[in-house]
Amino acid sequence: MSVTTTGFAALLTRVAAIAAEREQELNKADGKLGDGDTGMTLRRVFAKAAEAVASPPADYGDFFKRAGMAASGATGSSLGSLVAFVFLAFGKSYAGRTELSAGDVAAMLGLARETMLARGGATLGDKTVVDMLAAIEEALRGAGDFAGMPKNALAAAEATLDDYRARPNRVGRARMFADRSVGLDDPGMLAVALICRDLAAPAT
Amino acid sequence: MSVTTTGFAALLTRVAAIAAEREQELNKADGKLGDGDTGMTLRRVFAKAAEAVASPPADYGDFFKRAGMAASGATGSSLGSLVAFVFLAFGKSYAGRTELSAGDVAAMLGLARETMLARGGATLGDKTVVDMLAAIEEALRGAGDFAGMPKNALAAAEATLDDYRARPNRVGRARMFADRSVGLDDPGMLAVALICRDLAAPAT
Amino acid sequence: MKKLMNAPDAYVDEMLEGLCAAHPTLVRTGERGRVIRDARAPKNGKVGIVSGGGSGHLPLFTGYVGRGLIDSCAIGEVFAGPAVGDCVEAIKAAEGGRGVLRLYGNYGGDRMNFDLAGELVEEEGIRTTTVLGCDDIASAAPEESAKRRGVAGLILAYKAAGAAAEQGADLDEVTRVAAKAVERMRTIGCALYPCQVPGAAEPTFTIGEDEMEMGMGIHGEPGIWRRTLAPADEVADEMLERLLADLPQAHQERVWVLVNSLGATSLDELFIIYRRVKAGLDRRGITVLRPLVGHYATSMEMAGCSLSLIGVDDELDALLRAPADCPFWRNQP
Amino acid sequence: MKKLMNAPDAYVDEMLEGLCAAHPTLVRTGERGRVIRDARAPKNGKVGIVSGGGSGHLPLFTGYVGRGLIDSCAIGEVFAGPAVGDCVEAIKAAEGGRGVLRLYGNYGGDRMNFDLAGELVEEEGIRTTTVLGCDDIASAAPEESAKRRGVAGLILAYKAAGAAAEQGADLDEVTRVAAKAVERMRTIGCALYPCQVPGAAEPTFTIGEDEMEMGMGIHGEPGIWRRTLAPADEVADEMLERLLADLPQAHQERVWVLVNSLGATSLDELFIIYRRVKAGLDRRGITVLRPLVGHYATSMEMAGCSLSLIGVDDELDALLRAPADCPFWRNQP
Ligand SMILES: Nc1ncnc2c1ncn2[C@@H]1O[C@H](COP(=O)(O)OP(=O)(O)O)[C@@H](O)[C@H]1O
Ligand SMILES: Nc1ncnc2c1ncn2[C@@H]1O[C@H](COP(=O)(O)OP(=O)(O)O)[C@@H](O)[C@H]1O
Ligand SMILES: [Mg+2]
Ligand SMILES: [Mg+2]
Ligand SMILES: [Mg+2]
Ligand SMILES: [Mg+2]
Repeated sequence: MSVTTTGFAALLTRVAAIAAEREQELNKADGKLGDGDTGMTLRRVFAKAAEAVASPPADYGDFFKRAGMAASGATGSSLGSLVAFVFLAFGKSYAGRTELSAGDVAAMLGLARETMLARGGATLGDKTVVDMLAAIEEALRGAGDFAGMPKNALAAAEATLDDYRARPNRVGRARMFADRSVGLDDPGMLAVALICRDLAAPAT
Repeated sequence: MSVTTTGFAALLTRVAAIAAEREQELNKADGKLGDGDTGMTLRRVFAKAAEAVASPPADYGDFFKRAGMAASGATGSSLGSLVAFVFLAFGKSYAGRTELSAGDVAAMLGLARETMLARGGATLGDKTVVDMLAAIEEALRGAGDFAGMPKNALAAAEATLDDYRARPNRVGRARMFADRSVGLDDPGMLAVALICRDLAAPAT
Repeated sequence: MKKLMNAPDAYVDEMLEGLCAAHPTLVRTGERGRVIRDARAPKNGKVGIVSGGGSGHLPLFTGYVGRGLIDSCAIGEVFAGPAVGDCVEAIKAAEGGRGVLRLYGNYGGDRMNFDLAGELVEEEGIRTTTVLGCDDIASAAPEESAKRRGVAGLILAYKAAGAAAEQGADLDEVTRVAAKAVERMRTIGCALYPCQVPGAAEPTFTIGEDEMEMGMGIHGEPGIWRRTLAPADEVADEMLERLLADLPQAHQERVWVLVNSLGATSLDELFIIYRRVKAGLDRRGITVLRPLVGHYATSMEMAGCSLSLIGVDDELDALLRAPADCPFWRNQP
Repeated sequence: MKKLMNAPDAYVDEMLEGLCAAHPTLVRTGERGRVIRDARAPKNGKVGIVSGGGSGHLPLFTGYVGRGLIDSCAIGEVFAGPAVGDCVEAIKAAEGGRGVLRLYGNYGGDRMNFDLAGELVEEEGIRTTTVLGCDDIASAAPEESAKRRGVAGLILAYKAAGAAAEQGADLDEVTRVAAKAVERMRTIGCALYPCQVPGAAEPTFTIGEDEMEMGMGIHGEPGIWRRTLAPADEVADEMLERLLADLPQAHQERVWVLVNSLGATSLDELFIIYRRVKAGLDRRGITVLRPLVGHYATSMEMAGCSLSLIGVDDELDALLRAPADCPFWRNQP
């Protein structure tokens, strides 16, 4: 079981729609800690990325490079930039491939984690989107097919949100008043959890 | 029957108190037509003038010059400047005099009228403070003592206000929307009328 | 309206104190400290130029005291004219033996005080002339253009007359240049939010949360219309059309343009407006010789902007480009 | 909040279009038109200086592109960093064969994009270094000063580094100068009214009708306290005390001072503040070499001001005084 770039483009379109629907909710979560633009950022980034691969090239190298360049032009915000960097990293790693299988997913999440840590300068445990991706990577490691993924990812995401809620943020704007961040979800983590929830929803 | 500068200083103090009491009312009247500062202007001008002659020099020349210089330093607004110019003109005309009699009052109002027309460039009938002074000058001409003056001045002032209310303003800011000024009292005219009213009140 | 200030009565004096502390070429003088003169004024053998008016319009008037511009200013309270005595001292501060041009905006209080001051100094042998800024086209009909109020365009008259004086022109010549600049200048303003005079209980005017006013004056004088806020391009188009309808065709060949913030309006917005104005002038074949975009004549924290055009010939263009140096405008030599 | 604008999505591009139309020394380039370079850049044999960041802070960043300052800028949406591709193009626009200093404010998005851009151009043989503006003392404790955000003080680093580059210094030297300027610079802001990002439904933050916030950042980042509006003198005193408590004693002998409007705050108010700051510095025996008072780094129509101090030695003072010429700052030769 595997997906071509056409399948992945459809997934991106789906995620772009979810980001647009969740925009206000994410802006609100960011507004409590930061500058209130996480929702807007993600809507723009995924819309641009999905648009750029609307007629997808078959090669995943080209595919992700195009998505990454488009995402990068859409925003210079922290999370938006990190997403763009991940696409660009995928573009390098998956050049020459035309299919991705379920077995690739954990490795992709691992590459996303590494890229974000390298570029963003955070460390695991800082309560950022990276901790969320790491938890999902863990949950999906060794999975043989796509079928159970959304549900498993969602379970891991919700556990991680719960886990981190009581902890303070240690990067970005939220760092400046880490105390006030205790009890609140990090907007980047929340964004991934909401995407998992909406991807999992129809499957329930 | 005549007044020395001590008596005139007391009158100025009285007018300053009236101007302070009527400040908001006059600002409001000016706010409908102009920049809403007629009350503030008159409060400052008369306060400064009264203060300057608190220990009055006996000579009316010095007396009015001092009042005029103080008034002129207090404001550069139209009405404030006109009042200051009138004091300065009095200072020139009454130098050498130590007493003023009831018979001088109409002549003083005439000099005020001329000074204001010369300095302000308005003409009679433009619906300004000058029309009000001219009407009171008329009413007080030939008066032999001070006694009836406040009452007679007030009667003339109220008739003049009524007379002009339906006419358009033809100078200053109000000129720019003369139509809207129909039905409203000119703030400068109103100021003089209110001063007459409050000066006449205890006498009733 | 919140402001960073202390006692309202100290507002103007504290502002002038800070202004002169920050700009050592400005000297504060006069009996009440309400006269600002250039440190190098009066300049012997140069025609002096004096201006002034109410406070609350920085950089106008004091910010343009400098070489190649005006020599001195008499300053009143916020939005109120200067006192006669201060006008007298300002004129004297500008007199370098060749007479003084009184160049200021056409407002009743200002005029009365400067006129009387002119008569007083004349008795002391100082020759003076007067040119009044009257560029606000919304403040009177074209037939009554001499009754119009003076707004942002005044600074271009400072610049032209200041350059002529610096080059050695005599009083009549400097006066002619100032009058020529005023004659070819037109301004219109529009406002989005009011300002508040220090100590006043209320803003100078009120305007609905979705409204704007076209043609409003710099003290909140009522304009031409008040309507729902329009897109910047529509606002720019209407302002430009109204100016061009008023400026004689003969002066529409080459222009200097001034897009001025009334205070709170950002440079972002001014550039968005200028972009459209420039396109409108280009389309009509009118050459923009030089645009000025920024804060030149404000009404404290009022939001909105004004657009000024001056139709120039070679003489005016050269004078406007001539070297000048004051705290808020500097042309390079 | 009302603004003179058209479609929110066109805000930045229309602003840049107007900016470059008004200032012919600025050239708009880059795939998306989000790079502004000096018309004379790159200058052969000169170290280049590139900056950039989100829009909404005019005159920062683009207004300081010019001779003796920065060579180019990459510009993002309002309050959002520039894209990698634009950073790459801006670096290339500044490269004159001797390498490029990346000099910009310490914000996550800006840093990630400029870092990646630096790696990409390195592959093409362009050597780059980085110095981050981190002058906002309210944004992190002194022990974590490298984590502080960059605000208005950045322009003084532009000026010093720009002068060094203009004088022929090599990349390491220009980098050293910029780092030295940043190290000796401290800023604190306070806000009275918020601003609104074009297209946003709400202002960036809300603040009570009688409140102010001390230490607030230029995007509305929370500060040190929020209380009832205080008199200007109290505000000035507290800002100055906080800066002096943070700036090493060794750098408190001679300073340049920058009193900056966040946008809507008038020059009147800035001068009232400066007056008090100057008195406070005089009292402490600290020499003010030169004050800058005006609109230097804004947040659109936000009301409030920031105060910056930079403790200088002879080298920095000379570099800050060196000739420079850009749309919003000009030192005379
Ligand atoms: N340096 C970083 N490393 C990892 N994740 C980060 C970093 N900075 C921000 N994030 C993530 O991005 C989210 C904020 O995104 P967004 O609001 O789009 O960015 P910005 O802070 O630039 O406004 C945070 O909640 C966090 O999860
Ligand atoms: N040129 C003038 N000649 C005569 N009276 C005038 C003139 N200009 C103004 N006034 C009088 O002054 C009044 C306005 O005074 P005030 O509000 O103090 O002045 P300003 O218009 O400068 O704000 C008007 O109502 C009018 O009666
Ligand atoms: Mg954010
Ligand atoms: Mg952001
Ligand atoms: Mg008035
Ligand atoms: Mg007035």
